Amino acid sequence: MSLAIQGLTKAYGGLHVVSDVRFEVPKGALVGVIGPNGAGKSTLFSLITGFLAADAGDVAFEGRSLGRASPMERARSGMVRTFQVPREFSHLTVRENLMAAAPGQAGERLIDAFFRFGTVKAQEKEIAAKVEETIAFLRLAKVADVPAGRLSGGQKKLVELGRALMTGARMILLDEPFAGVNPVLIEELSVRIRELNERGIGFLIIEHDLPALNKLVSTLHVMDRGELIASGTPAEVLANPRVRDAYLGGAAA
Amino acid sequence: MSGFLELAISGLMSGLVIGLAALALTLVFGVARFANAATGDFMTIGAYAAVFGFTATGSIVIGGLLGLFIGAVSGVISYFLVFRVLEGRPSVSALLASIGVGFIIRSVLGVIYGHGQQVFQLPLVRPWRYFDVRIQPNDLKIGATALLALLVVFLVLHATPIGRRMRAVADDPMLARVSGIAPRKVMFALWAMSGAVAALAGVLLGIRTVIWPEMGWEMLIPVFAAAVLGGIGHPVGAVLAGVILGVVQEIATPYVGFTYKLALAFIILLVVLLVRPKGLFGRVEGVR
Amino acid sequence: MNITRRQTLAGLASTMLLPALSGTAFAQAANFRIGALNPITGSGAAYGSGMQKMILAAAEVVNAAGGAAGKKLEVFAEDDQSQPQAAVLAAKKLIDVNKVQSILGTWASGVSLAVAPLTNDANIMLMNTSGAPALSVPPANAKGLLFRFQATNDRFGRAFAEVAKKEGFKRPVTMAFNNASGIGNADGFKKAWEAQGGKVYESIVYEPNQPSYRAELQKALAAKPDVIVMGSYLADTTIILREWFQTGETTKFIMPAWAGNPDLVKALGPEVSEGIIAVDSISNEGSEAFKAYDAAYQKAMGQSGLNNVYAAMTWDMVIVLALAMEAAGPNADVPAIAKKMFEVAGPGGKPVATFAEGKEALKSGKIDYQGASSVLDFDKFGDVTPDFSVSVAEKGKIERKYVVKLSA
Amino acid sequence: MDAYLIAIAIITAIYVLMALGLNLQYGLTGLVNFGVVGFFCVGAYTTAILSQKGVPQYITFPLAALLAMAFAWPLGLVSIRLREDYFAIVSLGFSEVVRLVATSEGWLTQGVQGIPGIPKMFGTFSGTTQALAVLGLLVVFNLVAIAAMLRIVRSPFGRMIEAIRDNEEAVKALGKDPAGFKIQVLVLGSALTGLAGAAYAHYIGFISPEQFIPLITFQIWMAIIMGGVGRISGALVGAIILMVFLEGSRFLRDVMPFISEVAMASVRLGVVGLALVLFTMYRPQGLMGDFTRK
Repeated sequence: MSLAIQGLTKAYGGLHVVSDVRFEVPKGALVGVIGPNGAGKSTLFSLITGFLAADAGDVAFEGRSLGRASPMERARSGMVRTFQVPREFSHLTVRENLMAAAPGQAGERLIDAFFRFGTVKAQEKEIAAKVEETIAFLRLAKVADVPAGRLSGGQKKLVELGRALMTGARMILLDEPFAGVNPVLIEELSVRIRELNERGIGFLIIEHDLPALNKLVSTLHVMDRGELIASGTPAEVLANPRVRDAYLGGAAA
Repeated sequence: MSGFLELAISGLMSGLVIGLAALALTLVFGVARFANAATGDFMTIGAYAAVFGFTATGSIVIGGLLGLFIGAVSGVISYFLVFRVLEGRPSVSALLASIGVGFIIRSVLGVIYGHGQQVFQLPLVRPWRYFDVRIQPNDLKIGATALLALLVVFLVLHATPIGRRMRAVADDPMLARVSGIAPRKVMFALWAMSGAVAALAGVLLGIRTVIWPEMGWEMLIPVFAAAVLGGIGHPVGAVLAGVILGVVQEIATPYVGFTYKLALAFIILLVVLLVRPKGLFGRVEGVR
Repeated sequence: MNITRRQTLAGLASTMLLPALSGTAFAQAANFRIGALNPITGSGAAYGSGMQKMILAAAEVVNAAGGAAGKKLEVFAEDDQSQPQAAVLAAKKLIDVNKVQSILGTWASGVSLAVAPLTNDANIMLMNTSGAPALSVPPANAKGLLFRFQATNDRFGRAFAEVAKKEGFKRPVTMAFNNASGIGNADGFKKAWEAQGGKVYESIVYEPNQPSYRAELQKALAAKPDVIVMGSYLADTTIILREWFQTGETTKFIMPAWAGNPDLVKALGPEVSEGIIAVDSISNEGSEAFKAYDAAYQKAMGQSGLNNVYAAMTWDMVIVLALAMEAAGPNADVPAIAKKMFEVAGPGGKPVATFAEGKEALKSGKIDYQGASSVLDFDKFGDVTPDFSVSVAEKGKIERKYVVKLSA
Repeated sequence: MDAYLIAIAIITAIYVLMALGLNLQYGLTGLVNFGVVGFFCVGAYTTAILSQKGVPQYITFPLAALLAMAFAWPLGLVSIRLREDYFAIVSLGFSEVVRLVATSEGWLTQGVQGIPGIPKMFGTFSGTTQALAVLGLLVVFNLVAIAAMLRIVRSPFGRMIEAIRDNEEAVKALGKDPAGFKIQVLVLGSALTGLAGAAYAHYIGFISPEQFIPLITFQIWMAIIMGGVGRISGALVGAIILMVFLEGSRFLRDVMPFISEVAMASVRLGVVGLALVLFTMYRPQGLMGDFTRK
């Protein structure tokens, strides 16, 4: 089991934003979470990745309980998230964005940056090679030297994905990767995600755009008002009347 | 013991002034999301306008209302000329611009009035004594005025449509924009209210002390401290924190040394932030 | 957008050129150049303009009388902003660009202490109105080129003690503004009072710009004083006295006159200010020199010369300087002129009150300039020991009661 | 004439040193340090106090930088994780506490009387030679600082602090702790500021607490805002523009004697305020352009 979510709960002033959510993401799986606005999906993400402290419940990643681990510790353990509104390093180029994400860089220590010039240089070369690979894979070569702040929304999402890949993450949590992205790029992005998944990286994806997600994931969880109301294959879930009621509501009627 | 009580009352008075100014600061912060360093200078403008009105009419009430009005107008003007343009920029930009606005205000006041002091020529009265505690009638009036102002502000915030919109914008600017609350109108009301509240703090401070171009600027650090202590963007917190700061400073400084009064405010702030990084009353903000 | 940058660079270039222009335009060898470095802004702003105008006016008087030692005086005015760093740059400009041969009228002690090394290096005089004791001795006064026209803080404190004794006070406490002058006055008082065998029952030091001074006041009053000796300024004194009145106590106050002045009485009203004792180094008011100064001050500032004791000092600075130049002769350098400063103002000569009179009398022997600010007898440190006036506020007016003389 | 220009150049060089420090902190890392003058004060007092005890300057200068770092480190430890505006207030408060301590602890700092007679740099020389030597030393300091900045900017460390400036949360999401980087930056920038304080103390020759007011902090902020945030050339250009603003008005008086001095001071304040407002509104990237590195 890769990721186990065990009864996560979060409330603001009596209002339960996430209540007792529990499900599991098997190793190398592609899992989606859907739900209407305000269902608590993004909060759930923040709870899993440690950006918010849960009131109750826990998360286990690859069998180890994460308890009150910080976002940084969680990311270092191999589980990396992206954001709903892309958080690119806007003044750095795409290449630098990816370089920055590589873990364990000696040159990030001031002393080494000044005095262990050779070591740092060698390591930079190594990272640069990996970055070129990633850029090629994500088809970002044309914009590699453009400051990330000037990219389109879709390209920024690719940069965020690229950064997550550079960390060597085994599990990537994507927060609405298709939101505000044009259909061609959505298709492109889906293909990349599937390819990565085939290489063994697990994905947990929050999405609004149901059709795109349906084609991508093997398992779908549905949230409504902070609660998990259904789980199963996309076909099963969409057939569930409670889901149709809560999520598709007016559209289905 | 009676000395102790008198100090507490005195601290309460200073605290109300600091709290009102912190309220003005925190109102803007809640909605516009930056710390307005010109808050102190709005206080000064209010005090000068009030002294002008008072000298012209002989009525402190008319003078005070004029101060409030001019404070509100200054707030609105600074919003339209400067801060509206800076919306959506990093909060530090607006903070720096507000420091510049403060400089300009002090410059204008300095040119018009010079650097000498002005005072409210109000009659001073000897205190009443209750059980050996001296109560100063002027304090009661100042305290009552401050409380009345707070009441009005909270009524506006909680019982009027525009106040509800302000709070909605403060809670979630994005959501408020989507749900069609006209931010312009809200911002207009907000800056007017913040300017008026700051001006009132200035008038009360002016009555208790003297008026000079730097008076508000010099108060900025305790005011900032109170706003942060209360949980920035939290109106009730700002006022309570101001009062707490005022009282603790007044009571404790005889023991730690008078020259460390300001340092004490800072240390209280630091300790509280260490324990509660969001301030005494602040909510934890998530990552959107 | 490029225009902005170009314009700024152009502005920069012209600013760099300006000093060159003014440097050449004004450097005329026949004149004796004076730098008027005064606190036009900052904490000394209330006095600075008057001080500067009196330097200009006195220079005019000297020039009208044919100049000193065959030279006209030329004045270059600068604002020291009551701040050491601004003062250092201004002094550098005066010395290096305007080539001044003396700097007159620094007010804040910090400013005088920061400027003194520069004037010493340039071998020129620095005449100040500051109180700090450090200005009397090296390193500040390493070359005997410093002249102080104001009483030191210590002398003020001694005057306070004299007054307290004369008024029959028994239990004094002090309250001091937390800067060199405030603490200097309070400490000077304490030293002098204890030397007389008295005891100071409490010494409070407070920070300025507070919304209230009640805690400080309460601690001072807790010692049950019959008098509070203040080392304070106008704004804080106004607030403290209002708060004091509202406590219902009936203590008396002794304070320096820059705090206890008509503005204070006006701000407090007659009831609160009743009985305040204000002590000031005396302007030499009966003197002819004072009359000349007062007329000039009336003309320049539209109010009585009594309002600005420092302006009388700067007036004297110019006159004494001009007389010393005259006495030293046309070819004397600045240190030689400085030596003559002691002579033309010191005792033992023919008393004179104006430059013209002194110039005339110098032809036939020694003179003793009796200044507008004091009789101006410099001690070996270049300090003066003026007399002190004691004024008391009564029925909304503050008026002089008597004069205290200190032994030098 | 020359000596005056050298004097201005020396003060400018001192400001450039502080602006470089702040540029590292705010321009490159996004750390809103409103306590610059506090570290400046620590540096100045360290060297002044030690010099009085006869410690030679080649020891007191490094110690001034070290002590400034030693103050920055605990401040960073306790407050670096606060939100940026909270940190701004805390650092502002810190600088005021430093000033109050310098005012109140007379046994150490001679309190309000200040410390006079701080020995000059290169005291064996005199006149223009001495001034040029001081300027030369400061230029060397600045060059070394700039070289260090360039090295930092081009290193992975520099990449990471700029990433932190652009988006701190995203850095956390990548498993890297922004706090560690920010503390290092705060400490390093403070070393430059402390050094500037030492140079200031020896140059002015007299320090007192009233010289270390928050206005100095805001002046440095103005310098980097006007020059260009995040640019090393911006710190230099900004400090020069600031000096032109502050000193230029003196010469304005020589050519326009009809403006009264009192009005001039207020006008000067107003012009600086206006410049600050207009720059943040219409040219937030400063004169030298936006965050463009290298």
